Amino acid sequence: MVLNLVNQETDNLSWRIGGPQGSGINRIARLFARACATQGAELICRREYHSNIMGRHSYNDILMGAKSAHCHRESTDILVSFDPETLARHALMVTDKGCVLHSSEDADVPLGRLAYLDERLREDLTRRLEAFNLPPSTGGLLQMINQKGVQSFAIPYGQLLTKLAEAVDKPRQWVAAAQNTLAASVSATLMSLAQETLEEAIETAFGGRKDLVELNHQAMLIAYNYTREHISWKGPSIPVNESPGERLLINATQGVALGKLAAGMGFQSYYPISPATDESTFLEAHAGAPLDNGQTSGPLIFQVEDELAAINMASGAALTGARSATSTSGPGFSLMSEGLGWAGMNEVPLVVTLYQRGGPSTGMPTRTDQGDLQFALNAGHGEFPRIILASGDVTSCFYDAAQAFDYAEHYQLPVIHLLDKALTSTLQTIPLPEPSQISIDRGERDIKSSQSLQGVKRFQLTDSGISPRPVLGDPNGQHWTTGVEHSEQGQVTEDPVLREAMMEKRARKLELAAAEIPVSEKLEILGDEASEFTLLTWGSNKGAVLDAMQRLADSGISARAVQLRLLWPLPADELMAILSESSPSVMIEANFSGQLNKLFQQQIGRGCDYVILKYSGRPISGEALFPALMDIHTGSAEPHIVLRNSFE
Amino acid sequence: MVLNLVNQETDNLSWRIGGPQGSGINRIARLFARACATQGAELICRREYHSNIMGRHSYNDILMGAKSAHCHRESTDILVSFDPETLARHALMVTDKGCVLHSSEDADVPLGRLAYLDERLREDLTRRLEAFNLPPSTGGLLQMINQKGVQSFAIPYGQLLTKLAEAVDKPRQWVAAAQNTLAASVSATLMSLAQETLEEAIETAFGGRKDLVELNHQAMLIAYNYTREHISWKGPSIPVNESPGERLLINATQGVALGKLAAGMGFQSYYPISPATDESTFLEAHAGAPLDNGQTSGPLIFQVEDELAAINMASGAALTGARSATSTSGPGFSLMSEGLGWAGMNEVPLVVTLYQRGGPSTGMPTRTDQGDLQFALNAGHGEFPRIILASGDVTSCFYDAAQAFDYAEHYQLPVIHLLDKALTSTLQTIPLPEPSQISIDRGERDIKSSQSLQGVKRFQLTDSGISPRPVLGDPNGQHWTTGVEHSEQGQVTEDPVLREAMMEKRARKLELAAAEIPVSEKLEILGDEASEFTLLTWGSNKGAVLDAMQRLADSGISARAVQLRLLWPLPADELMAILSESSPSVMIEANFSGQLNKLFQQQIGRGCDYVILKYSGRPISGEALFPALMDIHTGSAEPHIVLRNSFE
Amino acid sequence: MDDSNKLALNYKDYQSDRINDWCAGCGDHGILRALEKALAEMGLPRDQVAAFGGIGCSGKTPYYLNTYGVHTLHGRVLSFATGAKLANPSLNVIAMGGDGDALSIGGGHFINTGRRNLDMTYIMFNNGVYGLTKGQAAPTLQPGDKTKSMAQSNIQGQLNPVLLALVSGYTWVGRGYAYDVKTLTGLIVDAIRHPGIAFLDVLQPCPKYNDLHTKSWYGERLYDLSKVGHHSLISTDSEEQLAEEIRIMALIRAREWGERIPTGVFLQDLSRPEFQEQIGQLQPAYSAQPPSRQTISDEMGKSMVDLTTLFENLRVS
Amino acid sequence: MDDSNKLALNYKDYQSDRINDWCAGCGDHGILRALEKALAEMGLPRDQVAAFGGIGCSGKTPYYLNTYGVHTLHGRVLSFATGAKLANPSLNVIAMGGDGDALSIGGGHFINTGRRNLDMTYIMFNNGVYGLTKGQAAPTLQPGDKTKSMAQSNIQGQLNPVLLALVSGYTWVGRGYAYDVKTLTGLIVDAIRHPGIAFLDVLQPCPKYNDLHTKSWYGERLYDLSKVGHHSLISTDSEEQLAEEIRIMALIRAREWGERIPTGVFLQDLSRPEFQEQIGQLQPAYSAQPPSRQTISDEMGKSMVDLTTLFENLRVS
Ligand SMILES: Cc1ncc(C[n+]2csc(CCOP(=O)(O)OP(=O)(O)O)c2C)c(N)n1
Ligand SMILES: Cc1ncc(C[n+]2csc(CCOP(=O)(O)OP(=O)(O)O)c2C)c(N)n1
Ligand code: SF4
Ligand code: SF4
Ligand SMILES: [Mg+2]
Ligand SMILES: [Mg+2]
Repeated sequence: MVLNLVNQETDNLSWRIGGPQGSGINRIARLFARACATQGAELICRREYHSNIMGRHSYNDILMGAKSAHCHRESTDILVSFDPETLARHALMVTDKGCVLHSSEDADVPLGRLAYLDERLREDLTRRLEAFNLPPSTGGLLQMINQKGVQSFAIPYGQLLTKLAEAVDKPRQWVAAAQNTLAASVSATLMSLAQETLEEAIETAFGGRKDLVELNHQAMLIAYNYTREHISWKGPSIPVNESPGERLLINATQGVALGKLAAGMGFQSYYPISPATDESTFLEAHAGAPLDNGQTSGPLIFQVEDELAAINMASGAALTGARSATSTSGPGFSLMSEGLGWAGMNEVPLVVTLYQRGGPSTGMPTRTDQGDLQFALNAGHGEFPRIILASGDVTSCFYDAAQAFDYAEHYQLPVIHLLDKALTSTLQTIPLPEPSQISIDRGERDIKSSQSLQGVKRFQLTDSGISPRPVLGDPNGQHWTTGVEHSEQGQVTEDPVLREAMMEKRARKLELAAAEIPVSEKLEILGDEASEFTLLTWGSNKGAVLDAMQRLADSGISARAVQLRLLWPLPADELMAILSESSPSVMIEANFSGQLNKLFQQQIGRGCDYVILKYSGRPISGEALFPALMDIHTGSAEPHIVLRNSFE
Repeated sequence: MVLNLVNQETDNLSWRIGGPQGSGINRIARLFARACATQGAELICRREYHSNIMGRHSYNDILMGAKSAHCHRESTDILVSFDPETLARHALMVTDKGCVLHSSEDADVPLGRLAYLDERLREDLTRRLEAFNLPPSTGGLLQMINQKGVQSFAIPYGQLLTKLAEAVDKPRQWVAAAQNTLAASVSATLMSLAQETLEEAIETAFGGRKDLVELNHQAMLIAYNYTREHISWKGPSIPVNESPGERLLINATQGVALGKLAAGMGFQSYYPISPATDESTFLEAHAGAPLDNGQTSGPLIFQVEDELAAINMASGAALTGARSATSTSGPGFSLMSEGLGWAGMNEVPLVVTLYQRGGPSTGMPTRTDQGDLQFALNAGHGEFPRIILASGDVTSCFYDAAQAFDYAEHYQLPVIHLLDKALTSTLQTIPLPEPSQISIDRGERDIKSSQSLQGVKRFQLTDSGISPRPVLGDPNGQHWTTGVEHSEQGQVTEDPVLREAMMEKRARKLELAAAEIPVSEKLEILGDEASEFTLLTWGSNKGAVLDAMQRLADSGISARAVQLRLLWPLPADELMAILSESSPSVMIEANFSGQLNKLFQQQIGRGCDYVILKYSGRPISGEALFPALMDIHTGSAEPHIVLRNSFE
Repeated sequence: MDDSNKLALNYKDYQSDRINDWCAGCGDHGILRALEKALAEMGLPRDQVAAFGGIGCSGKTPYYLNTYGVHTLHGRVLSFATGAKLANPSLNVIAMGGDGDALSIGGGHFINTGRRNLDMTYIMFNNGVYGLTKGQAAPTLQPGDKTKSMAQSNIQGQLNPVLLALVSGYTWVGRGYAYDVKTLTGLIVDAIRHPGIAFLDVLQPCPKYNDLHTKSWYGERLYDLSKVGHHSLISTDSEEQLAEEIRIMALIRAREWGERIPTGVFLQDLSRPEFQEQIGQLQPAYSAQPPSRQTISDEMGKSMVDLTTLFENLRVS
Repeated sequence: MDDSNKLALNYKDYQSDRINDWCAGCGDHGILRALEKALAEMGLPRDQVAAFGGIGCSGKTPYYLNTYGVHTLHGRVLSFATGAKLANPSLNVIAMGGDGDALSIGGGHFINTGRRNLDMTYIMFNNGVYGLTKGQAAPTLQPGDKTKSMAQSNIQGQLNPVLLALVSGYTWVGRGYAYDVKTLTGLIVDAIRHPGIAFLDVLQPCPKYNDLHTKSWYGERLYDLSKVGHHSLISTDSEEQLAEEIRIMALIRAREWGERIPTGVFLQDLSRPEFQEQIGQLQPAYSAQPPSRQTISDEMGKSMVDLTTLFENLRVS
């Protein structure tokens, strides 16, 4: 199925800014988002960028509303463009009543001159323009969208920068970086953003540097003036939540980092990798989170030589009783397979935060994917228990990251916390998380001291499978751990009977987890609980599903959604019950083969009636999901649906 | 379910020798096997040993018959023991009419004195002896088995060695190592092995060293004389195949190595690891296999710094067009996850030979397991096609190892050849393999030369998914490969449309494989094809299944077996058809969770009616399988059956 | 390391009652004994010592000690040990493993551990072969060497562990001999006492697989650096030029191999700050509340972490 | 390497038409240019050159060359390159990657590659940071250094790539500077021509993330070894004592960093046999029929391998 992008009326407003990587797009988008949020908007932002430092195309969306949208839109209402490539990539995604703000210089650039434009897209655009008898250039594209009602305005950034240089009395080159601020300020004017609010945001963003604050302040003034004088179009106002409450504006990596701090994590090792690095970098900058007993403490965040070191150091730290984690993405996780098995064999409470990105291999480092589920389920040779949980939105990142340590320590096993790149690029206003709500479960500890030379029974055979845990450094707590099959005392054994007992013991912990963990921690039911039209999903698709359900409801169609949080042990009984009352059931995943659906087949004996997938490296949106679900509802859909959008 | 070991009449004869590792047990067992085979016996040998260099217990079985047995027995007819520990571990496994040959010194050693005996086993034996009012010692055990009819003979090795020292005129210490030969010769006498045959075997084994040949020759004479004089018991004669044909006596690592040579492998990298190393070591010693065009060539076998290097070097070599492989076991395979994904992404024909051993983690390095299937299916982040095949016996090791390269080159993807430790320890007489029967399929090559600076279309989008392959060094064949998502020319791309096309293209190759590979290469149907009583299995269990089916047939029960060779892509349609005509269906696996059965559930939507598992690190035998199948046949079995034997 | 709680213990007090399954005559026995004696000499409380082993014959050493024992993964022993030491600085951490473990599969960790002057000790069992996998060449073997289970003679070069440790930044670098338990004991004590990352290369005959580097081979070749006036100590206040000369002399001595093989201490560099002190400077609470000692929840089991300040920067209102 | 088929090509002939996405001013541009010029100077046929890249900004280099190009995995470039060279000895193999790639995640391969004197060239782009992941510290950074995107200053020690290469056994070891294309070109030619394993450390400013090691920082410090009478060559017939002196002088020079940074050739050791020659001695057919050139099946597609002799030893009858 090919998605037909529909422009539609929405109660939210999408602002998009695009341009070459490294030119400050991301920074200005965050500044603008902060200003809009301060004005009272609830917002959700999306970011797309290439695996490159400078020059290739990147863009940020800010979708704002009086209440928080669940997910980004693929179309946009206002497009702010810094280069002709952005026009080429996004012009056709602007909604009918929308507007384009571009640089005057880009008004008519032949597509053939855009070095970084994918050949495929160039050809596609050329064909489309030809059909309208338009030239293959940005000019042609602008004409095309103007014809359907989109406004476009050429902003003479060059002139404005010259003016700015004069205003601050600095060389033209020095002020060039403020082009972003000019652009944001033009938007701000059109969208009636209070000048003070933008000023404040500038102040926050450029903090200490007085000269920069002044520069950007002047840029803002120049842009406000220019806009009032030259643009008559009245843009939509920034929507405002009248009673916003206390909110944070954060993304998933920050949510996870905050959750880890709240949970009292003591140690995190990492090796840089996109998109996981941001979490560790954020933690490094804020590791000294204060305890409320007045003492300042916080975790040690440690950049190591590779991911093999990362996971094994984290295990080493966990053995001493510290709450311990490592954070990575696909290639790094591949290298962790062996260490994961060691942690499983030695019943080490260890949290592995896995940010999925486009695979296989180096793949698409800065694009999203949910292609690592089956690998996470099976990584490491041999058989050992693990818990896998996945977060669906920024707020749950916080709570899930914290609870992952509880699972790890209670069941003494590695916990894999699955996220995806889409979430890391989702910057969102969320209600203030409450660390004080977090209960901490450190699991059963062994506080007896060893009398015998054989040491403490670290791996005592118990009914629950859980052996009270001594840690390195306990007084008289000497014991042995080993990746070799072992006795209760951690002695190497090849005895067949003991071997069987240990395999069974370790496996029992997972049965216990399946029985003990409350349903509410396993899955979340959203939408109309009574509906049989059931959407099942995991991870960042949650937002798209909520959004699409809203659209269905608006069309008078009720549906419910099951957002799966605990992926392993899979809540098979609960899901079985749900599936037996579903008609139709629809699995929604951002990967190629429908990995959760496969897991359903394996564990429940049946998959869903329909599977909707997307594997272009871009996240699923409610906008794209909705028509697919409508087709399912009307019975005109194939069971295997692929969402595609050639402009993302 | 706990296995009750039954002694039973068999048409084959089991000889077992046990003692401390490093004392030459394995060497003498191979020598004796060779002699028996030369006399005309068909045989299958099993070996069990600890992960230790010297001192811990190890044993070898030789099961001989007029025709080849399919699998080892857990019980034995003749036990040759060198130390009291062997008596403790094996006495109760000797069949009722069997015999024990032990050292006089071991006739009455308290179990408490056996340092290496597992505590669990010591307690178990003590309890059993107590029940018979016998002392907890080897003496007690011998009495116990004597009572049920087992013969036992104490051999005065000390005296015989003194005699031997005199005979060869060497110090007593120098001749000590010949104790093995004394023991083998006692057995040979009892079992009517022709003296010349044993002599010949000694000659072969000690090759160049005249002094050793003489030593062992003398030992043989002394033992023959001693036995004739002092042991009146008439042992069973070595069974003889009257028309044996040309045979090899080899195990799985040798089978695989020979298959690789026959297939023209050019490069193999490896890092030492049990039980995989033996294959590479064998290859290193015999790499210069002659081509029949008279030139001597053969592969380069290369010991590298780790498994990361091993897989990536093999990929590098494969890129030049050489048939390339690496060989490893669980921990090494874990480290290969990332490299496997690179090979998948770059469509590199690469063979990974994976010898499964007891996991997780370091696990049980010298014990068997089939616990890596799900990992092999999913190793590496992201989604990419691979082929997985598993061999069931020594002969198929040869042909499968060879054909793995055909699959790899035809479909341009990594092929994982799964084996297990049980097979590597299976030494067997097999009909001479025929390299000349092997057809070689090198896949579609690109021989056009590149005209453009963009290079050859290495990843050309084709209907089949297969792109004709250029290799490094082709004249004018410059092209690019990369682990990043790429265009047809191997250029980095993040274009959503191209991304989708490439994911689909790579996946198509697997659909093609599923369609093209003939059923006969996917699975083998054994036994009574018309029967609905269907046993399904993979890997080394094949022998046990054949053996058990024979036993069923002897009891008038017909059954058929499906030995699965192609595990991925799983022959779902074929299996579905089989399962729909099966009643009951029984899955037999040597792992904890029934991994193939899980795969059935996932891909076919249903598992088998019964699952029989063993996960003690020891292989399944027909002897143990038979009663379990009988229970299933009579309807008295649980659906989940675990085979256990506390004496292995 | 910290031996302020010194106890009066005999070396036997450091032995576990596990059965040792090394071959008779293996150099590993001597290293184990020297280690027990070193611990006894220092009187370290057994529950303040954590022994980490790699995978190989050598890697089994922690089983035989009555301290904390962690049997890790092939090549990864330094990572596990580092994690534990960073999380619990009061542990005396001793990492051990074979030469294959250290330089081949663990080579990356070997050199990167030198970058962190963490107060821990690494003892490498240098037997020239892969013992536990039956005698393949280890990277310490010289080109041309052919031990008994090798099919052909070695054509790969030798990695010199002492040289490698020196250039990677280890601040105490020494070499001992497994059959000389007395001297070895002293070296181990020295290495453990050194307030930084210590590397001790122990020449360890493997009578089972290495028939080249035997007792008699070593016998003629070994000499003691302290007997030839080798100056190994750089103190906190050594002049930089002198320090550089000492470093270079250590490199020159380390290159010796073959006819004359130096043992003893090549270098002890006290001029570089210890790693955990450095962490403490960047993150002041670390020293008092290292990861393993943080109290993270109150009596009600609620998180005690207060994120107010942090939230401040991320808040919008 | 083998430049017998020398062609008359211009450096532009070695450029692919791919778009280069390095930052403006990045030292990588200079290295690429020097490489193109070196290939042109040697006139190497493009289809006899295989360029391998690691992962990082640096790792993208093969894309920009019109030779065979293989973009491998982070830290693994030497393994892929080694495999290809061993299988097809007639390829001119050039491996390239960043300093993180080489010394951190790839450290184990780095030192073990030195053990094999394979005729190939490894060029390390030394920018002190992890470029592509946005400026974290690389192991080449000195303790105390703090580049702009680091939250705190570096407390890990520096790995000195030249020193490490020397002690690992590389037989040609040099250092160049990315902004001095002319000299760098010469060094690359030299490295490629060297009949053994060559390691070239290239100081590569990263204007985006490394604000410490800039053009002006290097400007004052760099000096040319050939200008100070450094003797780097050990020839096939050098006396062992002289050779040892040269090796030690190379170590001493290599230790210099900070105020004075040597560039040029530290060591070229021709006394060690090339690796593929050594293989050829153990396995005589290897040279004539290396893995990539074996004909393994006849016209009918049947295997041409005759296992008769091998079967002989395993046969029973
Ligand atoms: C990832 C991995 N690869 C391979 C092995 C197999 N293995 C076990 S011990 C060993 C080498 C032992 O040699 P060394 O480190 O020198 O220790 P030694 O036995 O000589 O003391 C190897 C390769 C393993 N356990 N894990
Ligand atoms: C296994 C793995 N871990 C992490 C990464 C992420 N990564 C990509 S490039 C890079 C570091 C680049 O630094 P360097 O090697 O110095 O190259 P430079 O970009 O500076 O040229 C890292 C860590 C990866 N691709 N694979
Ligand atoms: S194999 Fe060698 S290293 Fe291992 S225990 Fe035996 S003698 Fe020691
Ligand atoms: S980030 Fe640094 S190394 Fe990478 S391209 Fe930019 S300047 Fe060059
Ligand atoms: Mg060793
Ligand atoms: Mg770098």
